[in-house]
Parts: sequence; C-alpha cells; structure tokens
Amino acid sequence: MSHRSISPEAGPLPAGRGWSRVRRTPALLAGSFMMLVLILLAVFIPWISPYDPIAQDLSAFLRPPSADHWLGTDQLGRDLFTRLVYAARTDLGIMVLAEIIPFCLGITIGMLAGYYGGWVDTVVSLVTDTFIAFPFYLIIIIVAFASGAGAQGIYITFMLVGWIVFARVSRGLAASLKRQEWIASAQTLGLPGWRILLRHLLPNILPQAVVVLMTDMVGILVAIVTLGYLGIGIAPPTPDWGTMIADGQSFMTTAWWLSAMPGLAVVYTGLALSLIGDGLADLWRRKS
Amino acid sequence: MTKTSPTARRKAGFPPSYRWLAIAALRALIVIACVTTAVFFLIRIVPGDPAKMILGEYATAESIAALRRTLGLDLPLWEQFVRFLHTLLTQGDTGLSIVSGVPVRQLIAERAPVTLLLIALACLLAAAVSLVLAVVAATNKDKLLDHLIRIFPAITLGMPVFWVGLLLILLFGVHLRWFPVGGIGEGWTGMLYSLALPAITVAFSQIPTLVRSLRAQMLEVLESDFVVTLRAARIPRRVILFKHVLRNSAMPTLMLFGVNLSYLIGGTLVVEQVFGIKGIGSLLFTSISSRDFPVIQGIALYCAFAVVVIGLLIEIAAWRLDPRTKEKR
Amino acid sequence: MSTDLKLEKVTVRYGGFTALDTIDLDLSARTTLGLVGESGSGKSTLARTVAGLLVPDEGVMRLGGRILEKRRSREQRKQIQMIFQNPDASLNPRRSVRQILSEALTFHRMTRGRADTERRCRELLERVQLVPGSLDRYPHEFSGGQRQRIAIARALSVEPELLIADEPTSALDVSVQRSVLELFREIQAELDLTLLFISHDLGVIHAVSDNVAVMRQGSLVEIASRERFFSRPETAYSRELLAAVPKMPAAAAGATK
Amino acid sequence: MSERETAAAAGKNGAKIGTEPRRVEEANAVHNSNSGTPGNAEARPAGRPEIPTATAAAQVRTTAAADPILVVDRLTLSVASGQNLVQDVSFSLGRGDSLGIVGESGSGKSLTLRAVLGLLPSGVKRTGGEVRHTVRSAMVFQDPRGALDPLCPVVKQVAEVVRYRQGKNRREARAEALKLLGLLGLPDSLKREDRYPNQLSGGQCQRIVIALALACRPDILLCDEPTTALDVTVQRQIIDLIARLQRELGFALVFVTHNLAIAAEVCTRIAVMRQGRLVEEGPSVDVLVRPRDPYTQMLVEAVLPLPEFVSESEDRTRDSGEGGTR
Repeated sequence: MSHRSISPEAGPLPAGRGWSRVRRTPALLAGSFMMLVLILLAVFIPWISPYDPIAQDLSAFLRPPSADHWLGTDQLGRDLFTRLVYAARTDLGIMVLAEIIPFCLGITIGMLAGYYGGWVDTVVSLVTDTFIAFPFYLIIIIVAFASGAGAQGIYITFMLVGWIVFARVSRGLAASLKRQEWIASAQTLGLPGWRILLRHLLPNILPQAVVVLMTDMVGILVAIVTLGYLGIGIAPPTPDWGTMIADGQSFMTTAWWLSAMPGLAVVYTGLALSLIGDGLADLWRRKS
Repeated sequence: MTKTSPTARRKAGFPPSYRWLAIAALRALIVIACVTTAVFFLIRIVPGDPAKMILGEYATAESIAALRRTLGLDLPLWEQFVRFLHTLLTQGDTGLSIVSGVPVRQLIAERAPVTLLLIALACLLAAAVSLVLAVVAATNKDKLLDHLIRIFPAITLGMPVFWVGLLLILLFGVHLRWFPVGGIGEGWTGMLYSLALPAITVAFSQIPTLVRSLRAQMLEVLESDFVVTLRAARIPRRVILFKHVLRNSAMPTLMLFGVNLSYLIGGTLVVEQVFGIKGIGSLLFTSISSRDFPVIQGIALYCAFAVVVIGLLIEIAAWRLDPRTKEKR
Repeated sequence: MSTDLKLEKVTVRYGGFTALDTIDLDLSARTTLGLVGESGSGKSTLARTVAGLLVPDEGVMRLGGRILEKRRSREQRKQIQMIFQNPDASLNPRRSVRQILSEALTFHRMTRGRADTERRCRELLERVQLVPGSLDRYPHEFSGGQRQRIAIARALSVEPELLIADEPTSALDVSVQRSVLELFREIQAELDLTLLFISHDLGVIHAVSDNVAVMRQGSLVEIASRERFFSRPETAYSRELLAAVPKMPAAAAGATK
Repeated sequence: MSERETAAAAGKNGAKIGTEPRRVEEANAVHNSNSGTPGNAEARPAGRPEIPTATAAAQVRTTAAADPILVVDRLTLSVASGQNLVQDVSFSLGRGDSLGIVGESGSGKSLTLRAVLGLLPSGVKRTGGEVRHTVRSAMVFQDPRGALDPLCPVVKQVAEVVRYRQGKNRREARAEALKLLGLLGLPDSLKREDRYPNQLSGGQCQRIVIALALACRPDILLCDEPTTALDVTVQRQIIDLIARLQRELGFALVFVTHNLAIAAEVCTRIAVMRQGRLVEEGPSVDVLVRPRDPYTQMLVEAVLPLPEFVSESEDRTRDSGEGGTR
C-alpha cells in the first residue's frame, strides 16, 4: 500500500434513491392517492355538484341513490353526496388546525427535553408521564357541551393536552439519537446546540413523528365526528359527518345509507391516513 | 426452593422498593386534581351564562339573577372554587344536583355499577381478542391470515365508536334479533346479555391498535436468539410461545392500553348514549343538557378516578411482568 | 508550538461509580499512544473526556500548555477531533457526504465561498482515498470501511492537531481494518498529527502505536514504549492480556509487508 | 459485524451483494420451524456413557472419515428475491471432529450454521442441496445475553431444557441443571438464589448458554462466534472451556469465527467461506500456513501479527519476536 491509490472500495455502492424507493411502498402510494382524491373533491365540489349543501328542497325528501343524486337525499331533500364532501371541508379543517400547534409544540418540547436532559427532562417527562392517561376525551365532551362552543372546545382542550403524545415520541427519539456518534462528532466539531437540534436531530425525529401524527389525526377526526353526533360539535346547518349520522339515525330502518355513508367517509379518511402512516414508517425504516 | 417465590425475587436483586408505587400514586392524585380544577374553571370561563342557559331565553332578568345567587355564580371565581373544594373535602361530594337536589355522590352510586361492568367487559374482550389475533398473526407470518389481521386495524382505526354501535344495532338487533336493543335486562344473565353488544362496540375501538402493537412486538421476539435456542432444544412450541415469547412482548402493548384508557372510558360514555343504557354516560349527557354543573363536576372526578385506578393496576401488572423497568424509576 | 496533551489527576464519576480514577497521562506531540483495556476499563470515558464530550469531576487537562476549560474556545474545539467505533452510527443518515464534510468548514468559516468549500471537500475525500463522486451520496450507500473513511475526512476538515480514535476498526472486517489502519498511519505521518488510538485488540495496538498505555477499572496500570510493552510487559495484568490473545500457527504469523 | 464488505484484496468494486439478513423485514418466504432436516430420529443408542474418557474421544476423531455424523451436500440458501446467500457448500463432520468455518461478514458462515441446526431466520429458505445428520445438534450464539430469556432466571431456564430434553421431572431437572452449571464453572451462589441474565457478566451468561446447549445432550455443538462479544481474557476462558468440554464429552464441533487464530486454536480442520461459497477446506495448519486460495492468503496476511512476549518465567535473554510490520 505504498503509493496512495484510490482504495479499491472507493466508490459508493449502487442503491435505489428517491422516487424508486417510494414506488416500492404500496401503502404510501395508496394512502396518498386516497387523500388526494378527497382533497380534490373537497376543493372542487362547488364545480362538481350543482346542489347547495344547505338549501332545503322538501320535494326531494329521502330519495334513494339515483343518477342525479348519487347517494340519494336526506330528510330535508339536500343532496347527500354534496353535503358529505362539504362536511369533509369542515371536519378535516378542524382536524388539521387542532393538530398543527400541538404537533409543533410537542416536537420542540420533547426534543429540547431529550437532548438537554437535566431538570428540563425530568419536568417534561413528569408532566408527560402523568398526563398521558389524561381523560382529555371526556374533557372535550364536557367543555364542548357546557360551553356549546362547538369546535372551540376541541381547540382549547387540544392545546392543553394534545401536544403530550408528540412530546413523548420526540423526547424518546432525541434521548436515543443523542447517544448516536454523529451527534457527538457534531459537538466535537464545535457546532452549537441549536444547530445540532435543527440540522441533525429534527430531520431524524420528524419521520417517526409524522407517522404518529397520522394515527393521532384519525383520533381527532373521530373525536370531532363524535361531538357532532352528540349534538355538541359543529352547529348545524354547517355540514358535519357526525351530525349527518345523528340525523340519519331516525331513518335507519328505511334509509340506512343516511347514517352509513358519513361513517364510511370517516373510515375512508382514517384508512387513507393510516396507510400513509404505515407507508412512511416502512420507507424510513428501510432508508436508515 | 423450586419456584422463584417473591422472597427469591427480593434476594435476587429486586428490592421491591415500593418507591415507584408511591410515585405512581402521587401522579394519580395530580391527575385527579388537575382534571377537577380544569373542568371547574373551563365550564365557568368559557363564554355563555350558565344561569341563562338553565332558565332558557325567555327567563326574566330577576329570575336569572336570583338563580345566579343560589348557585353562587355571582361570587368571584376563586371564592367559588374555595367553596367547591370545601364541600369536596368535607362531604367528599361535589354538591347537590341542581335539577333533582339529590347529592351527586348518590346519583353516581346508582348509575356506576352498569358503567363499571360495561368497562370491565370491554377491557376483557379487548384483551382476549387482541391476544388471539396477535398470536395468530405472529405465528402465521405473511400468510393470508396475517395480511387480513394487518389490514384490519387500518380500516377500523377510522370507525367512530357510536357509528359501529349503530351498525351493530342495525345488523344484530334489528335484522337478526340476536341481541336486545337498548335498556338493561333483569337479573345477572339479562344484564350481561344486554351489555354484550355495547361491550363489543367499545372493545372494537381498542382492538386495532392493541393487535398491531402486540403483533409487531411478538415478531421481533420470535426472531431473537433466545427463541432459537429454545426451539433448537425442541421445547414444545406452545410453551415457547406462551411462557417466553408472550411474556417478553406484552410490556409495550400493556403501556399502550394504559395510554388509550381515556378513549376507552370516553367511548363507554358515548356507547351508553347510543344503546340507551342508564349508566354514568347517559347521566352525564342529561346533566350536560340541563347544565347541572355539580353533577358534571362529579362525573368528571369519578371518570378521572377510574382512569387513574386502572392506570395503577396496569403499572402493577407491568412490574409483575418485568421487574427491571421499575428498578430505574 | 508543540501540542503535547497533559492530563493531571483527571477523575470522572457516574453517581457512585468512578469511571476514571486520578489519571495522569502525557501524550507528546506527533506520536501515537495506543490505549488498551477491556470493556468497563474506562478507555472510552477517557477519550470522551479529552474530546470535551464529558466534563471531568476533578483534574486538569492541558493541550499545548493551555488548560482545556469546561467551555472550550472555538480554537480549542477545532484542535481535538474524534472518530468513533460504529460505522452505522458515525454519519447522519439524512445528510449527503457533501453536507457532512462542508458543515464544519462553513460554520468555522475556514473556506471562502462555495467553490472553495467544494474544492476542500474533494481534497478531503481524496485524502481518505474515496472518489469525488461520493459527495452526492448518502451514508447508507457506503460500506462500513468507507463510512469510517468519511468520518476521518470530517474530522480532518477542521485541521485538528489531536485525533482521538475510539476503536475505529473494531466493527470492520479484517481486510478492511488493515487498509483503514494504513490510512491512519499515513495521515498521522503527513499531517504531523498526535493520535490517541483506543482498542481492545492488541494486534491493532501493536500495528499503530509508538507508546502503549493499559487501563483497568478506571485507572492506568502501565505506560511503556511499544517495543518494551510487547516484549517485556511490567504488570501481571499486561502479561495476562498478552497471554490471552489467540496465536496463529507459528509459521503463518502475518508476513512482513 | 457491519454489513456487506467488498474484500479489499479482491479489488473489484463489487455490486452490493445481499446483506446477511440479520433482520429481513419484508414479507417473503415463510420460515417453518424445522425446514431442511430430514428426520432427525434419535438414532443415538440410549444409555450413552455420561462422560467418555479423553482417550475415547481422541480415538474417535481418527476414524472421522469413516462414518460422518453430519454431511452438508451442495447446500444453497437464498432469500425471496432469489439471491443466493450460500451457494453449493459441502463438507462433512465425523464424530468428535472440530471444524472451524472462517470468513468475513456476509460470507454466509452463520447462515450455514443455522441451516445445520435446522432453524433458518425468517425470509431465508434452503433452495438447494441438503443437510443429512443422524444426530442432535445445539447452538451457542455470539450475543450471550440475547440467547437468554431476560425475564426468566437462568437456573430455571436450564432446568426447563433439561426437563423437556431428558424427560426428567421438575426436581430432578433442577438438580441436573445445577450439576451442569457446576461443570461449567459457574458460582455456587446460583444454587441458593437464582438470578436474571442482566445480573450476570457476559462471560457467565455465555457459560449459561453453553449449559443450555449441553442440556440437549448434543452430538454436534454449533458455535456462532461465541467469543466475539467478550473481552480477551474472558474469551480465553470460554475457548479453553469449549476445548475441555469437547475432550470430555466427545461431541463434534463446528466453530464459526472471523478470527483465524481462534479457529486455529480450537479446530483441527478449517473451511474458508467467501460471499456464500466455500473457497478452501483442510487441516488447520495447512490452510493457514500454506493457503492455496488467494482469498485465504489475503485473510492470513491481514492478521495483525503479535511478537512472542517473554513471560516472567521464560529466559529474559531471548530477543523479542520477528519484526513488526511498521
């Protein structure tokens, strides 16, 4: 080895990158396609369906699914399909809004606690361990109903408690990543804490956190729809899957699709989100 | 000394320092206190005047003011809180029901057994079914059965509890008439029979996540060297599976069960509403619609207590299962 | 400016357990000290303490005469770099080789502009015998030996004077281990580096070090030159270590290179 | 052991060859519990003498070629994607023989061992050749703690294997287990108070794993790098222990390692594997002193030499061993 030759294993080993790997995760593809369809529908529904989701037309009372009313009409003659898609706007909207702040808050708090450790970590883990079993679902019901504030009840409670599940995930990851040698090396290279957090910790925490986000979002959506069903969620007439199920309940024996369809819409969204979650989990487990 | 009795466990380096148990109990108290205070203030801070809501829009100003005085709502917030704490600590109750004047504790005591039974049934059902499904999926890795069991959580994750309840009523109650719909049958068997469908509905909301977690954990343990050692020693598969593999994989799923507890309790309350069962759930919704704050407060306290007690039981089960985790705490 | 490393009574305690017990050590500039010891002997703790990842409970560390405080100056941070054992965990999986190598360069403003940084990155890769094309690749596309080379390149990017290698070849296959050890010796000779090389494998220590130090349960039991240590070790523990190493059949011992 | 390594000497910038499937995630070929071993009937005559004398064991080895107790014939193992991790590997083992299998990571040496044991990791199937053995085998693993159930005390684990393998009742099994542990030099304190794996040292755990293997009364002991995770002094004890047990109990030994020196000390024959193929096999000294295959030559040269050191008792005047490589 006297002369400095480029060592025989000089070049990197060929391996799939980028798009080719995504193609190999069917779950992610299926999930994102389903979500895309839903979002496109929700955005372009005014041009797709001629019907107004709120205007009543008593002459079209409880029509079964037909050519002009794909899913039939409800007890006030409103087109079910149109209302379903408009309801998607409201419910998904609240779901995303109620998740964004807890997600970011939880990731930041968890990462700081996991990386810096010390008293920050003990306080955060004490809070998260204690409140992980916090009956926030119950609190949402009480607050939403007592205040009759609809979505506000959800937002308030979720700001208080929703960040905990993300803090736990990111704290655990940050604590284990901290022991990884490339973090130690970044420290010896003299890189400051904030840079290590942003450049090295966050990119490795986000993938798993997003997977948890997917499942957690489904949980929120179900909570929103449940409140709607109990009549303490979104005030009518704004379309909401929960209220639609409740309205359809009294016609269950004759027009079963009135309650069934909104439920299926929630299942559809839930399936799409969890497929995306599973697909992302496979993708990132294979890459690292 | 054939079996490792607790004494052996103590000498074997597991000083059962019940320190962790004391910490867990302390935590439980903190949760109860927070829930109570959170509900107390949230109800009163959030916009809308309770007295006006109780008497309805057409009530006169004087009657509203009179009601506010009787309810003590005119007092400053913190004084209300002090009086609330006083009644809580002295009588162990959150006051009298505005609607019926009955002490809240008595109201809850009447309705509690049904709800507790429903929760217990749901927990047992969820544990049993997820155990069976996870074992089947893990031992038949990548066969058709395994794929079915893996897709099942993705689909059911998005199913709202009440919607599942409605479908089950429609299917089993109305069409097949296997189960009575609504209300509670007389006598022990009657009660169990009528709680079957609701229990299935609540369990249904818990099973997907538990199966997914237990299956993943079992697959990992099945691949570990010590299972290969046992199989090389030709130890019967069922002994390996139930004595060694399951025990090593149960821990994360047990923790997950604890975390999802509040969903389970919340789900139970909603299911009572769907199936028309006169339990804590329906009491909660009636008292909410009638703005009966002391009762709401009492139920919140009671549910927090239930969540916390079950959480402690899980923590003890976890210690029994794997003493090492508690050593560090 | 000679950059000797001096450790005086350095002690590190984790709760009740003393990981390092009053360590006194002199590592003269431009030489390689091989630090050997079994697991739990504290050799990694010593490495991390010198690298500044751990703060000693007692004792003083001096590099080139200047004390290494708890908060090290930017200059001191650049002087000491460390290479770790596990090739799978030594590089951030989410960043390309170019980002890995250029991060310290740009942060410490050691290069003027992008072209200069790119040139410097290619030089570093060539120094560790990797093709420039590797810059756009990600860590998972390299073998273990190649990842350690990238880690070495990253350590050299800030032009350190003291390089600490904590069992850099233990996780590598024998053939690759040899080529990485060769690389260490070449770099040490060409860049006049002081090298603190840690390993549990006496063969590696013999191949790399000028002097050898033996650690046991947190304290230094013997320091000697390579020739004296491998021919007439002083302490019984060193003899026990040397006797325990499995021997190849007599004639087959590695032919001289 | 890091994943696939292209051998430096080979010089080819080899394409990335399938990594040794430590943990094959995707759903592929189903692994059933005892693939690949044609009836492993209990051919061994009952009532075998408990501990044959050393001479008997030595005598047995000379007649190895006559009646091989294990024949691996053109064994081929591959993953679902069709890639062969082990290709046409053949060797045989006589009673009391000791064969070292050496090679770098990803050479398929551990997989071959698992195929002999009959328990391939999930996702790996035997797609060619066969493994014929008329006797029982047991295995010792690289990570001692990983081979023990963390939630079950150690004596209880050994007793359980004894109970099922030797059909003894609970009390007898425990006595036999304690006898085995004594044979392996484990502290008597285990008799009074059973302990969990995480309370024992790496070396002690490895002795427990060996006890578990011996409890199956194997005729072939398969060792998959049993000392790689241990310190050098503990490694020496375990190597000596395995050699002593083989002399005393007379079982055949297949010892997988990446360290040629250990293989030379423990085994009489050595087989060299590279990227799934058997490149050379023969008596240890021949293979290591006069290697025929260039890859074996490279492996031997890559071993870092250590000069002979003068221990306290020997004469000090002997000069230190041949020059180092510097």
